[in-house]
Amino acid sequence: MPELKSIIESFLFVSEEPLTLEKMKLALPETDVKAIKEAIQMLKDEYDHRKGSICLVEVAGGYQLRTRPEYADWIRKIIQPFAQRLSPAALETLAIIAYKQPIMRSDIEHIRGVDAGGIIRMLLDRKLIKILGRKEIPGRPLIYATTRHFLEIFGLRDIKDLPVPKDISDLGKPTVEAHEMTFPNNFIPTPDENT
Amino acid sequence: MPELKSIIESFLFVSEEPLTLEKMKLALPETDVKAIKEAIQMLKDEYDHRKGSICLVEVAGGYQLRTRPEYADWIRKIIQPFAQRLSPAALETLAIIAYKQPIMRSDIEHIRGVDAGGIIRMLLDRKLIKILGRKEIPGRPLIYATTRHFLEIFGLRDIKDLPVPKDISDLGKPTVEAHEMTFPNNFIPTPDENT
Amino acid sequence: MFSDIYKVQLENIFEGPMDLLIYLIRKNEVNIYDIPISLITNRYLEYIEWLKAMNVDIAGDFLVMAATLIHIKSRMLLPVHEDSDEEDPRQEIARPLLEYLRMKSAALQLNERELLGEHTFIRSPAKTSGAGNLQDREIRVDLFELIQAFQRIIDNLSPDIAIDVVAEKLSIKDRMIELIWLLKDRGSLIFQELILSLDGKIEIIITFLAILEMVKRNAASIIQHTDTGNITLYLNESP
Repeated sequence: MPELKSIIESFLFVSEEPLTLEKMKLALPETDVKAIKEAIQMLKDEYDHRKGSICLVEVAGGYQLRTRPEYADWIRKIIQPFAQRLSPAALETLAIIAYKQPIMRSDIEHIRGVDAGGIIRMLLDRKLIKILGRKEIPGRPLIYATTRHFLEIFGLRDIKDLPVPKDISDLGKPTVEAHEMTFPNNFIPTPDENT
Repeated sequence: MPELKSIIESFLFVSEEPLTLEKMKLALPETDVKAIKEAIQMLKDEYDHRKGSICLVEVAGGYQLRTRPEYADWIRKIIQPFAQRLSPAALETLAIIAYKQPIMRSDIEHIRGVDAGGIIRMLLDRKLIKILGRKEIPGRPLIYATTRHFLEIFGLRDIKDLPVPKDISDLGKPTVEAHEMTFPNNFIPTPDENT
Repeated sequence: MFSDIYKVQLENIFEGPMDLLIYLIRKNEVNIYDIPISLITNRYLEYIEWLKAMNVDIAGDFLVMAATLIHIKSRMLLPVHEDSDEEDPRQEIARPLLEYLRMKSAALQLNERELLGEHTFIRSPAKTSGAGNLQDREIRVDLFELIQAFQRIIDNLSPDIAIDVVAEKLSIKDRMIELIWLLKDRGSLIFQELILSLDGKIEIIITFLAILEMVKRNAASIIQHTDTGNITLYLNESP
């Protein structure tokens, strides 16, 4: 039998999506989870130590081999990602669903102040969100939540791994052009003064 | 700039097919072919030396990262439980049964316009549908309905929770996205067409 | 044609009234916890007027926000008792604004992450890999795909085939007709067996109500066997 570490490496190499501990355990019934975990850690250390282009990350409830960000510019020269972009509006909607899930369409629209139908549909198409079911209130509206694919794309281990949204009360100086409506990152969060 | 060897590794990692020297040269216009070849050899030696599950092979006029043959048996264990997608035909048949249940085979075939026997059997095998009984009409044909397992797969509590096409059309058209962030399509697993 | 151009611009710049409001608050450098409501309301209305003058279609959302602002402004004019615990009317707008800003910051934080497909890449394993035993493989499909599959069928359906999009609802009347039909065929039905053949609570309840209705209308009789306890349903001879 080859080394456990290498077997796990081969698993990760052929997996289409982040591989969970449970799935590895199923494929290795005679190995205990603790040993699998240790082997994963060893493999991760090895990749880090070797300083190649590949690293082992914990994401979307599992483990995955990925290229290091430093290589992105080079990789884009060899493959042409069909660039599909998320607009600020789509990102905001996605953020609302991520932080407030499970959430109804009307609640999303309440926060953003505009219709969200088209964006919800696009996010469903892109498998970043899913229909979770219906809310037991009159009209039985659909409720939405983010998917595992969302975690995978954004490199999150699980939904608890989401960054804490900052409370922003200082809106900063206005920009000259209305086009630059996006907010600078360096807002200084001030204590909530709500009374 | 990262090491040439690592850049090439990142190329090989993300390429779906064996990567030719010409393609690498195109992505690295300032590096000469000899240096690329040397880097490939170094990388190959490194993989051989390391004795992991991955190796670099020259194949089909190019280079490719592959798992070593010794790992094939192990890999089959992890590939096997992998999620499978339903073919469009199976999905459509399942959709008809889900929305129109209880339903006879002849009605399914009437709607889809093609024989449904094979797909019905497959859906029965996969425990997505069940035989509910016979319809009390001449010939006493079998009638089908979805199962509890179907609800589990789709994360529904009750068949009443099943969204209808109207729920989706109410969302309107998906918004056309044309801003900032790139999401490549080619990394989102595409449905298997070969069920 | 000009109005088309402006329409596009408005949507690009201020996607909704919240965006416009935030822009005005920033432009006038005011504190979101202490919004000078009449200034902001006036600016907001000026902007809407300007848009109207430019012949731009204004979404209803913008007008709703205008009404909200005017309402807050009028409430601010009312005298407030010193010791009143009534909250500042401006909270009605400040709270959602802060929430919106929080979500905007969350969106930015998401955008700053190392995104798969942009900063980091995974292998796309060959599709040929691993046939495996199909029976045991789990199914990866989501509801949206199922609805889309159904939509596809409806779209491709020839016009002579009509199908209801909404799942059929059982009515008591339909159930009665079905039961009468079954009874005519079989002569009698054993209640316990009938219930067992049903799927789901709703169906059982509907069937039960249908039986009660039939008995009430004297269309059927229920007889319980003294030994077995079986309840049998018979069709009454129609007069």
